[in-house]
Amino acid sequence: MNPSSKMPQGITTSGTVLPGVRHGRTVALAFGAFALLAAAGFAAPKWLTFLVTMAAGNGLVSLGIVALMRGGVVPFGQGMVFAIGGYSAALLFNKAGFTDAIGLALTGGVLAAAVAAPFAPLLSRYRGIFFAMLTLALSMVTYGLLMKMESLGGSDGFNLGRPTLLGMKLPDASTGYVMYLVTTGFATVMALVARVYFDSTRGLVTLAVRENELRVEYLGGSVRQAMSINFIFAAFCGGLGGALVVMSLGHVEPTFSFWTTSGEFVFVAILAGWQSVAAVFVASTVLEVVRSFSSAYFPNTWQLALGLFLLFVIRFLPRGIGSLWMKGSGK
Amino acid sequence: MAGLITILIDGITYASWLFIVALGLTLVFGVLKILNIAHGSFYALGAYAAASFVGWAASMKWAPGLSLVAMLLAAVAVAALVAPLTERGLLRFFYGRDEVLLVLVTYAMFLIMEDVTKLVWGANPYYVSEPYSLFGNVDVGKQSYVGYDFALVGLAAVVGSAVWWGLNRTRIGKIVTVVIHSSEIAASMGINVSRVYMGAFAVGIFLAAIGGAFTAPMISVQPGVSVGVIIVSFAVVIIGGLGSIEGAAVGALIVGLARSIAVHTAPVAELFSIYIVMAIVLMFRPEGLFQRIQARKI
Amino acid sequence: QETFKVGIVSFLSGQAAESFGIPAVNGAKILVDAFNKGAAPAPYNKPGFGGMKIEAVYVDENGGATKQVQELKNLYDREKVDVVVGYVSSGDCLAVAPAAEEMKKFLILYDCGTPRIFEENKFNYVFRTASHGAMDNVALARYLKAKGIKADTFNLINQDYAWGHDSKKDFVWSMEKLFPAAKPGEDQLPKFGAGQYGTEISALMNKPADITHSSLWGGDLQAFILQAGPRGLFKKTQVVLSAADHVLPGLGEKMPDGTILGARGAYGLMSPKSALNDWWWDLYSKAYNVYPVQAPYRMAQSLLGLKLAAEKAIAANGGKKPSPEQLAAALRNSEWDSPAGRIRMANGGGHQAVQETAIGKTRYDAAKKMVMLDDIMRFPADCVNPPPNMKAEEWIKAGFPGAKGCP
Amino acid sequence: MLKIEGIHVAIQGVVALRGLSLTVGDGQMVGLIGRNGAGKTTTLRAVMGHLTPSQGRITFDGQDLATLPRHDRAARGIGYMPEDRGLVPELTVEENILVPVWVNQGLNADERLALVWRVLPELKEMKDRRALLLSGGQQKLVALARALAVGTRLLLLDEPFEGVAPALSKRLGEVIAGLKGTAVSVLIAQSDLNHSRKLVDSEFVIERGANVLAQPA
Amino acid sequence: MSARVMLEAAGLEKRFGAVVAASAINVQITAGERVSLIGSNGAGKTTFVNMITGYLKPDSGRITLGGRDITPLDPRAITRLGVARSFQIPQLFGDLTALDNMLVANACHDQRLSFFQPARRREAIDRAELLLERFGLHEHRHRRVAELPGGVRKLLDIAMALTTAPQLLLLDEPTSGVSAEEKFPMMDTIMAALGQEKATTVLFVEHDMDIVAQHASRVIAFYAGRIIADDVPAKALATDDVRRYVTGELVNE
Ligand SMILES: Nc1ncnc2c1ncn2[C@@H]1O[C@H](COP(=O)(O)OP(=O)(O)OP(=O)(O)O)[C@@H](O)[C@H]1O
Ligand SMILES: Nc1ncnc2c1ncn2[C@@H]1O[C@H](COP(=O)(O)OP(=O)(O)OP(=O)(O)O)[C@@H](O)[C@H]1O
Ligand SMILES: [Mg+2]
Ligand SMILES: [Mg+2]
Repeated sequence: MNPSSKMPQGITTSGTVLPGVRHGRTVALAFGAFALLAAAGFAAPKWLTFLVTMAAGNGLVSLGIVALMRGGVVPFGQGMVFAIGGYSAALLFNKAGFTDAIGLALTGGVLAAAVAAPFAPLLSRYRGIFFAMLTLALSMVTYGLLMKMESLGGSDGFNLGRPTLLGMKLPDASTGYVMYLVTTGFATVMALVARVYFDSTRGLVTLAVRENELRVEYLGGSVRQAMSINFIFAAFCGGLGGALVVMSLGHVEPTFSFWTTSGEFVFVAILAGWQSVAAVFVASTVLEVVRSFSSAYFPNTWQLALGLFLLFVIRFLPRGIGSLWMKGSGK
Repeated sequence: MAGLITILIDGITYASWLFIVALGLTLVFGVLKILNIAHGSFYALGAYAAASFVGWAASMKWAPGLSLVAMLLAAVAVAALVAPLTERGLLRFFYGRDEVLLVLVTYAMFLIMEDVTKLVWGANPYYVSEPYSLFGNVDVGKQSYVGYDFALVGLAAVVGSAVWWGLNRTRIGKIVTVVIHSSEIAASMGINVSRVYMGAFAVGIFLAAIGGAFTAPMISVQPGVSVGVIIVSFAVVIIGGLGSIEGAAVGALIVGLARSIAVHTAPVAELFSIYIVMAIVLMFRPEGLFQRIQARKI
Repeated sequence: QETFKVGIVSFLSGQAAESFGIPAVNGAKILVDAFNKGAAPAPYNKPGFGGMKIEAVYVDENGGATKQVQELKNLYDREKVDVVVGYVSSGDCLAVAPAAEEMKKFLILYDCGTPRIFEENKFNYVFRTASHGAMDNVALARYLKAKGIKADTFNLINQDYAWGHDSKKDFVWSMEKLFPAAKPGEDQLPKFGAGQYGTEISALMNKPADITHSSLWGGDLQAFILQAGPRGLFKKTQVVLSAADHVLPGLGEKMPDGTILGARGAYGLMSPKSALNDWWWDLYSKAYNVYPVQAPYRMAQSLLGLKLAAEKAIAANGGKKPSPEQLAAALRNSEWDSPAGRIRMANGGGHQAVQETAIGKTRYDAAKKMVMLDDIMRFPADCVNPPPNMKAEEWIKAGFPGAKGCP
Repeated sequence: MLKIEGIHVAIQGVVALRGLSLTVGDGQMVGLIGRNGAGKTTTLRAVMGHLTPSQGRITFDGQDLATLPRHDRAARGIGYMPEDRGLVPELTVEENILVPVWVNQGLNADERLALVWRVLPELKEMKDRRALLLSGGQQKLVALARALAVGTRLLLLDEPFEGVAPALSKRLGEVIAGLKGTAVSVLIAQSDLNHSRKLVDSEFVIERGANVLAQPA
Repeated sequence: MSARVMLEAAGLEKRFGAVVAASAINVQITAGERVSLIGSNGAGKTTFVNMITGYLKPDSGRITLGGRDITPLDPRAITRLGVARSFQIPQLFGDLTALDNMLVANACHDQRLSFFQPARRREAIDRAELLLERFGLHEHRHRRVAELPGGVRKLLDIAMALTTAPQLLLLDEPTSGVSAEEKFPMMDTIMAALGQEKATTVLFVEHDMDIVAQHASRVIAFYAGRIIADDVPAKALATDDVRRYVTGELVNE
């Protein structure tokens, strides 16, 4: 008798996927989620759509961090790519007169990835806290440079106007909603891309790298290649997020690249956990909501409130918010 | 020539307080595997406590020289009070978790302490400037230095050697080494692991606090003093190699000198000097200058 | 009864809390209280805003521009405030102004210093009720000139961010015009929040100059004074500080005598004598046991201006709460008396205030146990602010055309 | 002297022991035999306090061990040789052996060291080498020596012969056999009966975390 | 069988400080051989394996694989040339399930990784499960390997090494940590699994002389970094040096 037939059916097939089938389901899920978001955003008050827009933009950066976290490293300098995305979109807008929201977002992502690419092979040698700190150093150098660039407004940064969409000017009243759609749309697409990537053979190898690099090398896999690719992917996500945030915010400044900004992205990534991509955006939104309400209701002690909240989450959801619904993988 | 001496003196005096603070950071990381963002908050606590203690000492009519003792006491008090509270009350629930997760725990601690110090001491500035004039001035060429700055260099040397000696030359040091390696093995050997954690954490806090206490005379103690020191002391321990005392010393000197060279020769570069040094060092030594011995894996 | 809701944003934590944020908020609290009681002197003596009770919501400015934009939207949209008064940081001002404009909501910037806001943009709903930073350094240079202080060489130490850079440039350009022969020497740029200035002080002492200029503020300034004082820097060179009045009450005898400083307006010890100022001075001193320095003054002048504008708009709206447009129309180009003198919304298309300022020289008065300011010289608004049609930079570089009433 | 009564232990939700019982009498040498994953290591770690039983009791000299902090076992004379050796790589061989002696008052360092060098003379030559430089088998010897240094009453040896070359495993066998008749009791966890059969007074065979049978050898 | 030399180590030297871990090591391995490496603890067996697989670089000497100099290559490059190894201490992906561990091995073996193709797809799983079953690991396949008992992990480690279908396989103490009654079946399993891949050359480090006698066609004995015997098992195990230093049958004087 075939031993596998002795196993309960659920176990044999859990975690196994047939090609195409799962992807189809994921795509459908993503579309459903986006449709829901679009409808909800239409009905929600402006402050909430703006909050979610920001959360989605920031969440993109954290999504990139999650990709790196799956490989066992955490960048403490994603503010750098966030700033690169933001500044390039803003500059393109102001200096070149290119105003299309989607085009600007993509440019932000691509440029950030292009800037990150030469560093990728170098950074792929680093692990643990040293990776974190080297990325931090890079982002702080970027921060310093931006502070010095008086043509870019120095530490005060500068503003940009309202983007257009596919050649259309956006009316006052609906700009917020349109940017909300664009941002959550990009977030959905990137979440989808990330899901497919994480589930791919390459994605699995990334997980293996986190667990035991030596063995991956001894199986013939390239650790440095895996790390480099993740780094570039994360940079793209970060740049995309930066560009989207800047368009909604209408303003860009060097603090985008400051270590506390990077720290918050990491925080969201940890809060989310590395298993679920949707969790990243949920976590990002939760953080914004908590921060916004605590700063409204405890103006003098909002940091205390936020700190307690963070401790609470880390204590009781050590594997992140995603672990609430992703029970399957890992322990 | 005179310029060179100035650069050296400035670099070394800057390095001295930085070393004391970074030493605590590296020690806590070495033993508890926690890269403590809240270290800056303990530094601030030390400064606030020093303000309170020195003020109290003055009101008790202590001799001015004793204000140094008051500052020392302040640091001891912070360590004795805060270490049990944070280590027993908070950190021990997170031992063994991922390094990065622990960084976030300490980030949360940092946020909380920011507001707590504000609630305790208010937002008004405190000054502890009496001790600053205790050692008079020292003239070197065109420059007049405050003797206190040199006293700090002495303090750094004393504190650094004491900690180094304690860890490398005493039984306690060996015991700490065992705990660093594995708490399970340590407990099996009969070592009271929580006591070692507690002790190391208390010493770490003490070092941060004493750094803050002895810097207090040169600054105005007020909200926000914690933020500035965090990143610089991080840079120091990363350059030196995490968990290494020698590393913290060399790292502090490198940072101090790099900064001093930048300020004297190219002030515009001061903002990045530290990060550039850090990036360069990591480029050639991916784990800092003094790397930890790795156990054989295969 | 209808209430008038005001969102007040300033630093309640972080490095700017002690020097600017909290004193300003403290000032706002007693002033709102006095307004609601109808206790302010005429013409500010109507209770609340035209009879409507003022309800203030306070928000911490700490946390970066992104957060500020978000909180601004929350204030308008969720908390339903009628106006927002706030922002110390220039970066925050630049970021929130377009957001308020886009939402068509009324916003008053009460403190931030960058001239760029109304020089680079045109806003309908955004106002700044204080002069921008150019005034401070123009006044400093003019003071040196007027007092005939030797200034053949000058050193600079300013924080490495926009405020420091702008202040430094304004001062250097002003010196170029007023002291064409003066040569700049050291140009130190410590980072914001550095705390330790030993190295910078050595550099400044290595190349001593007649004048040492600084726009440091808050904890950074205090640390710099505490460290530079004992090393004799203040004896070797005439130190001039563009925004330093707020450290005087705290530093006391540790503030070296003979330091020339400004307050970014005629504030605190340099405020002009007037009934309104006496009332305000007493109100604040009684409440907080310390006299008001620049931050609460600047908050007060914005709330006073807002009060008159609101009342004018309420009247125009038939006693009902006015729309943001009506509020804006009332404040635009208006003028009012503040404890620091007359505020005129003369620049930036009626959205940017100009005001007078003053510079003085420190002297510790052992009997009163406080630092006094001597040799105070006042500069009318038109002497130290650019005319409406000119950007600050152009104006200074062109040699202050149209400056009027300079002492 | 050591008495385990029906303990249940779960590691991160995985039940590893279900009702295991065993006794080690004074001066006895006892084998704990089981295949891979039977729960041998888990049993020893539970005795050392690294895992807490959800049910059952472990007593040592009549004292319930659950009430004691982890580090108290060594003070009571229990020496433990973990499966993976657990040496401290930065310390020398001698320091590895001595640290537990230092922290436990009542042990005389010279005496214990002399005992170790007598029983395992080959270690004396490498006493100043750092533990990280030793090969796997050499580390086994040091781990045994370290357990001996504190184990005045009871030694818990987890797979002492594993990965040891025949010549050395013979030595180890001799050393362990040499403990017979002394006051020290020994509990050896082994999957391999070959080495221990001759040594032990009694053995407990376990499978999937529970006793299969207990028999005097 | 053609006497093709597949692996040659010539004049390998390796020191760690004062410790000589390899000295004048000269070995030629012919394709298809089953070589057992024996020796006392610390003799240099693992060091030898580490040098062959590129983890350690010899201080001097040369290693060639099928005539090609592999001395300067890193482990990955050498693996890609068809060399696989298992480890004395199993090197696994602790947080992943046994099946996922095998899937990683599978994936790494593919020359090109895909961003799109799901890792857990049917044919990959089938392939992995086949091998798991051959090693008797089937029942453990959905457990996190960190939770698995030592012996099982050892087997999994070897199974992963085999996934890459190597022409040269180095096993470092495959049976240590495996319970006694399973040692022989396990070696049989491994050898049987190998039999299916045609003519894999195997080097295995082993302390159990019975296993050596049964499974090796040749024995290389190490002592203090040197080779003290290199012959067919019966002869090698009978030499004085081996009996003194390895099996301990002759007592050291
Ligand atoms: N860290 C862990 N997490 C979860 N389960 C574990 C862990 N360690 C061990 N187990 C489980 O506990 C059971 C007993 O393991 P244990 O290590 O005690 O066996 P053992 O008898 O010592 O085996 P071996 O001879 O392989 O060392 C096993 O089924 C194992 O899966
Ligand atoms: N990375 C290293 N650093 C320092 N010394 C080492 C290192 N690797 C091995 N050695 C030393 O080299 C010698 C040979 O070690 P090796 O691991 O090759 O022995 P082995 O024959 O595999 O022994 P065992 O059977 O115990 O595993 C030992 O003395 C060991 O201490
Ligand atoms: Mg075991
Ligand atoms: Mg070996």
